[in-house]
Amino acid sequence: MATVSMREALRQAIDEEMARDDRVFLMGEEVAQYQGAYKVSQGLLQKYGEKRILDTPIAEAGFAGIGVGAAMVGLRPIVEFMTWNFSLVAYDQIVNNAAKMLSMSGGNFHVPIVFRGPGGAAHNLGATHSQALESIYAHFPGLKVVMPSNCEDAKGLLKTSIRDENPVIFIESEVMYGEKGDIPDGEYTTPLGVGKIRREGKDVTIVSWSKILAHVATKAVDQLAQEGIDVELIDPRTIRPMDMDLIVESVKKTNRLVIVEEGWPFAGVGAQISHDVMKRAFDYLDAPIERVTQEDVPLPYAHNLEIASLPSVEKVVRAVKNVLYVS
Amino acid sequence: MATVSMREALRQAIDEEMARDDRVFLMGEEVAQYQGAYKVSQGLLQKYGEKRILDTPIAEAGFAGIGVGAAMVGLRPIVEFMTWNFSLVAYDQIVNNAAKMLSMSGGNFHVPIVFRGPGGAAHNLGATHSQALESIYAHFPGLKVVMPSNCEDAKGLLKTSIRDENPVIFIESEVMYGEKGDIPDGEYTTPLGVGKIRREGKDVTIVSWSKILAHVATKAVDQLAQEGIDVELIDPRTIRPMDMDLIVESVKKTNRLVIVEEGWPFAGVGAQISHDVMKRAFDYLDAPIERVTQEDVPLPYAHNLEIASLPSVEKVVRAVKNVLYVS
Amino acid sequence: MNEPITALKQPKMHSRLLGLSKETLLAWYDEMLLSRRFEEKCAQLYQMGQIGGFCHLYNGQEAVATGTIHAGNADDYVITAYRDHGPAISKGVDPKAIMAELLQKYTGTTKGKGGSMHLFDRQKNFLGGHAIVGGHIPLAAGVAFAIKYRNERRVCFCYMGDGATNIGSFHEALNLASLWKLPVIYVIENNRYGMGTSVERASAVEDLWKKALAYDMRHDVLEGHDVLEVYRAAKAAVEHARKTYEPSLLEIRTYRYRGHSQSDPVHGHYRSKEEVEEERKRDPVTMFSDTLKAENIINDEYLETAEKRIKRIVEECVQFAESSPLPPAEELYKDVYFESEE
Amino acid sequence: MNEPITALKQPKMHSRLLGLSKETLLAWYDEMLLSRRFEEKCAQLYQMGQIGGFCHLYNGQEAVATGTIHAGNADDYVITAYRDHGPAISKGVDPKAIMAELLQKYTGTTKGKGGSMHLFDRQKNFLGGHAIVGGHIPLAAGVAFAIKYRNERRVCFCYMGDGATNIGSFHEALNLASLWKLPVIYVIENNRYGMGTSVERASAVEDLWKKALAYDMRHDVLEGHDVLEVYRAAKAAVEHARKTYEPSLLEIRTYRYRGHSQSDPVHGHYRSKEEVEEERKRDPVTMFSDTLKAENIINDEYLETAEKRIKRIVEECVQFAESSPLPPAEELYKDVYFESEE
Ligand SMILES: Cc1ncc(C[n+]2csc(CCOP(=O)(O)OP(=O)(O)O)c2C)c(N)n1
Ligand SMILES: Cc1ncc(C[n+]2csc(CCOP(=O)(O)OP(=O)(O)O)c2C)c(N)n1
Ligand SMILES: [Mg+2]
Ligand SMILES: [Mg+2]
Repeated sequence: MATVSMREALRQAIDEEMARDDRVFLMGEEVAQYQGAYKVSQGLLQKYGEKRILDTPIAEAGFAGIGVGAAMVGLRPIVEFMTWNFSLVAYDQIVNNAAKMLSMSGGNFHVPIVFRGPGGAAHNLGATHSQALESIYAHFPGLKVVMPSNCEDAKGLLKTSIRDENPVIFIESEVMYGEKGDIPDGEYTTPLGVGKIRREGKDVTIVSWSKILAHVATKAVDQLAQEGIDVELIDPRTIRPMDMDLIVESVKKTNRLVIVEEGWPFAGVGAQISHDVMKRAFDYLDAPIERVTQEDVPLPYAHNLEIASLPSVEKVVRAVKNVLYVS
Repeated sequence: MATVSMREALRQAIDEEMARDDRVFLMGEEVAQYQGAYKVSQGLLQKYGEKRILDTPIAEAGFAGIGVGAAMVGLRPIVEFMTWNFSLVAYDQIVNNAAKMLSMSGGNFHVPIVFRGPGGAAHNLGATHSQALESIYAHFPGLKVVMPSNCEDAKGLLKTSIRDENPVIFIESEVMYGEKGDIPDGEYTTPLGVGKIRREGKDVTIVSWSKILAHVATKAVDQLAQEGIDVELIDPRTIRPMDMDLIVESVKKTNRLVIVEEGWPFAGVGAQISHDVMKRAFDYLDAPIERVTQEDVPLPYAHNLEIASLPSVEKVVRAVKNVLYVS
Repeated sequence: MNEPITALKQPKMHSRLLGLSKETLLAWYDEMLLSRRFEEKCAQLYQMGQIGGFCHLYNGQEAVATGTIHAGNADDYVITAYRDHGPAISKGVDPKAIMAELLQKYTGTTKGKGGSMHLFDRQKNFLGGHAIVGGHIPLAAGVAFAIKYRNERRVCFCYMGDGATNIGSFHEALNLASLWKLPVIYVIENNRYGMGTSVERASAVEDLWKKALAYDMRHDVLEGHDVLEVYRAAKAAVEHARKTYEPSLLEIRTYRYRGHSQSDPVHGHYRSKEEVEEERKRDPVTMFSDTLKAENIINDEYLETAEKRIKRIVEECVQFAESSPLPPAEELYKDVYFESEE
Repeated sequence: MNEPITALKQPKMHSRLLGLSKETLLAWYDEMLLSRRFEEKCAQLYQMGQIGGFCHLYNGQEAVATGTIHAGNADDYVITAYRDHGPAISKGVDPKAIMAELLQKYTGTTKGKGGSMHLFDRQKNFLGGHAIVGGHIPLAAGVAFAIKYRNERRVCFCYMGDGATNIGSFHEALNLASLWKLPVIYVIENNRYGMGTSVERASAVEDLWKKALAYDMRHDVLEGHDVLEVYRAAKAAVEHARKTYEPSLLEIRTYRYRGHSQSDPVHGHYRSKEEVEEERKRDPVTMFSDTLKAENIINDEYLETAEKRIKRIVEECVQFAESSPLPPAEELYKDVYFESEE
C-alpha cells in the first residue's frame, strides 16, 4: 500500500502503460512543457520525450480526430481534454468517428483510444466550465464511460481503459486531483463494468459516482448512520457499461433507491438507472426512486448559488428520508 | 381546413412569420438557390430575397454561431441544419452559447433562435446520418425541444417556436416531409409544453412523438384495438418542457405505460419520462413501465438490419402486452 | 503571393508519358473505365431501388483517384469522404465487394453496415468512406502521425470536396499537419460545387490552394482531367513527404457529371445543362484514351475489347452481389464493441 | 505575399498625436491606468480568496482595448474572450459593477452569475466575456450580420488570443465574415502564448495575420504597446468597415505580464523571468505617459494626481462590491428561460 494523490495515481497509470506499450502516447493542451494544466502529466515529457508527450494547439476537434486516426492504424492514444467542457467542440469526432467506426466499417477498424480529463464543477467557474457531461456520452453505443471516485480505482480503471480496444470516455474530477488515497503496491488493473459496494447497508440503496460519491454521498451516509439509517452505497465506477446486476440486487434487499449525480436531471444517467431498476425490481420497490441532481439550471458563478445548485449532503439526506417515509 | 404536406406546413409557418416580422430570416445549407435540400424553403428566396434567405457554406458551427450572435442583438434567426446529424459539429454553439447566454449574462442577452431540420433515420443512410438526437439536446437547461408528429402541429409549433424568446431545437422528420395532413385555415399557433391525447383509451398509456408516433405507435394502437386492447396515446409534442401532468394523469387512469421513441435507450428521453411517472404515479402503476427504443447499436446501412434496429409495430404490441401481462 | 508549384494550364494532352510502362498505362486506363462503367451501373441499380440511401457517384473525377493513388504504393493509406467508389476501386478494393455492399449484402466491404458512403478495406489500407463533411480530415493527420511515430516512410492520401474546405476541422487538421510535419497529402477535389453551392458562394477565396498559405503548407493547383498531369503533381508531393514528412495541399480542378447524389438532379438551379456538356468535353477517360492512342500505346480495337472486358467485370460484380445473402439478424449486435486482442 | 498595411516597426513614441484632443488623450490615459490598477487590486483580492474561479488579467495589454475601442463609437459592439476586464472598462462598463461581479455580488454586471470570464453589459453594447476558446468568434460575425441586415453603420470589435486562431470556429467565422462582407473587426491579441504554449508551437504560421490570406480579408499587423499606433490602425479598419461593410483582421502584438490566469505562475517553464522583464520595458501605460509628457500634454504632477484619483476609484469599487449583497437564493432559477416580450 502507498498513499498517493489522485493526480499521482492517474500519472502512474499513464506512466506504467506507456512503459509497457510503446504504442501508447499522450496528447493535449499543456500536457508536455507545462506539465499538465492540473499536473497529471508531471514529469512525463522528461521521461518519454516529445514524441510521446505532445502539446497541442487549442483545436480539440483536430487533435481528437488525430487520436482517432492514429488509433485506427494501431496506436493507442490518450487524449487529454483540459476539461471535459472543451470536448464539446470535438463532440462529432467522439460520438461519430470514435464511437461508430467499428460498426460502420463492419469490423475493419476499431478505435482503441482514451479521452480523459476532469469533468463536473470545481469552484466559481461558471456555466460553460462546470458541466457534468457523462449522460451525453453514455447515450452513444460504441463508447464506454468510466468515472472513478478514488485513487485506487483511478489508477486501475485508467490502466484498463488504456488497454481496452474501444473508445473510453474517462472522466476525472478537478477538485479531487489533490486528494490522497491508498493504492495497492505493484501492478494491478480494475475491470470496467464492475461496480463496487462502498458500504453495505440494509435500509436504502444509494447509487453515486465520482466526486459526488466521495464528497457528498459518503458524508450523507455517515450522517444517516448516526441517525440509525443504514445505507448501502454503490459506486458503479463505470457508467457504460453499467453494473446493473449489482444495483438491482442491492435494491431487492433494501427496497429503496436514491441516485445521486452531479449532472442535470433531464435524461441524465440517473434516469436510466431509475428506469432499469424500476423494470427489474418493480415488485421490490417500497417507495418511488429518488434522484438528487444538479438543479435544472446553468451553474452560476457566485458560490452561494453554486452550492444551492449542486447536490448536497442535506439534499441526499432528505431524499433518503423521503424513500423511507420519515421526516 | 386545407390538406398540405408536412414540408408545406413548415414552409407556411416560416413564410407567415417572415411576413409578420422582418427580424426573422432563414439560413442554412442549400436553403436558398437549391430551394432546400428537402424543399422546405421552396420559393422563399424568390419571395424574400437573398438578404433574408441565405445559403451558407458547410460550416455549421460558424453559421449556428452567427445565428446566436444575430439573435443577441435583436434578430430572430431560423437556422436550418440539413439534418440534425450535422448539428454535432455545432454542438458547442448550441448547448453553450445559445442555451446559457441568458443565464451567464445575468439576463443581459437572450437568444431568440430556432434551430431546425430533420432528425432520426430515413432509409439506408448509415450510422452517422440516422441519429435521433433529442435527448442530448433536451438534457440542457436553457433549450426547448419541439418534435411535431403531424402537419397541423408542425405549422403551429414552428410559428410558436419562431416567436419564442428562447433557443428552440425543432426536430422534423425527413420521411414525413411528403406526408399530407389537414391544417386549419388562417392564422393559428400551437403552444409549447402542451401535449395532446391522440386517442383516448383506458387499458394502457403509450407516449410517443414525431415520426415514431405517426408511423409506429399509431399503427400498433390500431392493431391492439382490434384485439380489444384500448390504448391511450399521448403525443407530448414538446420534449422540453414535457407535459408531464398530462402523462401522469393518463397513467393514473390506465395504470400502465409504454414509451416509444426512436433514440437509443441509455439516458434517452424515455428514461426521463419513465422516472417522472414512476415518481408521480408510483402507487398507480400496475406493471413496470416498458420502453421501446432503437436497439443499442449504431444504425447499419442494410435495410433488414435497419428495420430490426428501429422501433416497430411488433415491438410496441409486445411491450403493451407485457405491461398487461398478456401474451 | 507564394505561387503554387504548377501553374494552371489549359487542359492538354501529355506528349510525354512520364516514363510509365505500357502495362501501367493500360492498367490505369482499365481502372478508370471500370470506375466509370461500375458507377453507371450503380446509377441504374439505384433507380431500380436496389441501392439505398445516399449514393454519390465519382463520374468525371476518375483521373483524380487514379492519378494520385498510383503515385503511392500499396502500403500507403487512402481516406476520403462519401464520394468514395472511385478512390476505393483505385486503391484496389474488390469491386465485387463494393457492389455487394451497395446492394446491402453480407459479402460487402463492411458486411452491409456502411453502405455507399462508408466503404472500408483494412487489407487494402482503405480507411473509408466518411459522411460527415470534413470529419475525416483530422483522421488523415492522425494516420500520418502514426506513420511518423513508427518511423515509416508511408503517406496518407486524404480527399475532400471544395465545400469541405470551409469547415473548422479542415483548418485544425491542416494547421496540425503542417505544424507537426505529418506525411499526409491533402487533395481538394474541386468539382466547383458543394451540392448546389458554387465555390465562390461558399469560400471567400476562389483559389482554394490559397488556404495553404495560412498553414505555410506546400501546395499546388492543377487541372484534374489529365490523369498523367495529376500523377506528376501527386508523385512530387509523395516524394516530398517521404523525404521530409511534410504534408502538401493539392487543389485539383475537376467536375462531377451527375447530381450531387443519386437523389439530386444532374443540373438544378445551380448549373446549366450547357455547362455540364461543356465540361464533359474534357472527359478524363476519353482524354486518357486519346493520349494513349496519340502515343500509339493503344488503338480502337483495344478500346473495344477493354469495354467488353470491363462490362463483364461489372456484370460479375452485380451477379456476385445479387446472389449474396443479406447480413444475418445477429450481425446487428456485432461490431459495437471490439473484443480485447490481449 | 499580400503585405499587411502597416509594416511592423520597432516600438516608437508617436510624435504626432493624431489630432486627438487633450481631453481625449487624458481620458485614455486615465482609462489605461484604471485598467491597470483595477486589476492589480483583482490580483490581491484573488489571493485573498474573495474572487473565485478563473481570473485572467489584462495587465500589459491595455493599449489594445483602449486603442481599438475608442476607434469606434458608443453604439459599436464589443465582444471578447475571458480576458475581459480591460475591454469592459474601455467600453465603459461601470468598474463598480465589474468588481461586484468578481466578488460574486448581486450588484455585479450579471448579478453574480457570470463572474470574471463572463462580463456583459447590454446598455454599453458589451457582449461578453466568453470562456470557450473561439466560441465567440462566430457570434461577432452574427452581430455584424445584424448590423448589415438593418443597414446600420455600426461595427463589432471581436478580440481573441493568438491561441484561439487555431480552432475551427475561427476559420468558419472569418470565411463567413469575408464572404458575406460583415462589418466586424477581428483583433488577435497576440501576447505570444496561449497559456504555456508559444505561438510557434501552436500555429504553423508565426505571422498570424497570414491567416487572413485564406479569406482574402483586409489585414494588418502592428505592435500593440503604443495606444496611438493601435488607434490609428483600428480607426482605418473601422472606417473601411463603415464604408464597405468589409471586415478586417488585425494582428496586434502585445504581452501579458501575469500568469495565464491567477491560478498560474507568471513565468513557468514556458517563458523566462528575463523575458517578462524585457517586455515590461515597453509597458503601454508608461509608454503613453512618456509620449504625453514629451508632447507637453501632461507633467509629473498630473501623473501623481491621476494615480491618486484612480486609486480612489478602485477603492470605491471594492467598497461598493464588498458592501453589496450576494445574489438571493431565488436567482438560481431566474434567467434560464426568457419570458415572452409579446
Ligand atoms: C457536417 C456536414 N454538413 C452537411 C452535410 C451534408 N452534405 C453532404 S455532402 C455536402 C456537399 C459537400 O460538397 P463538397 O465538399 O464540395 O464535396 P462533393 O460532394 O462536391 O464531392 C453536404 C452539404 C454533411 N454530410 N456533413
Ligand atoms: C475550447 C477550449 N479549449 C481549451 C480551453 C482552455 N483554455 C482557456 S484559455 C486557453 C489559452 C488561450 O490562449 P490565447 O487564445 O492565446 O488567449 P490568451 O489567454 O493568451 O489571452 C486555454 C487553452 C478553453 N477555454 N476552451
Ligand atoms: Mg464539390
Ligand atoms: Mg495568447
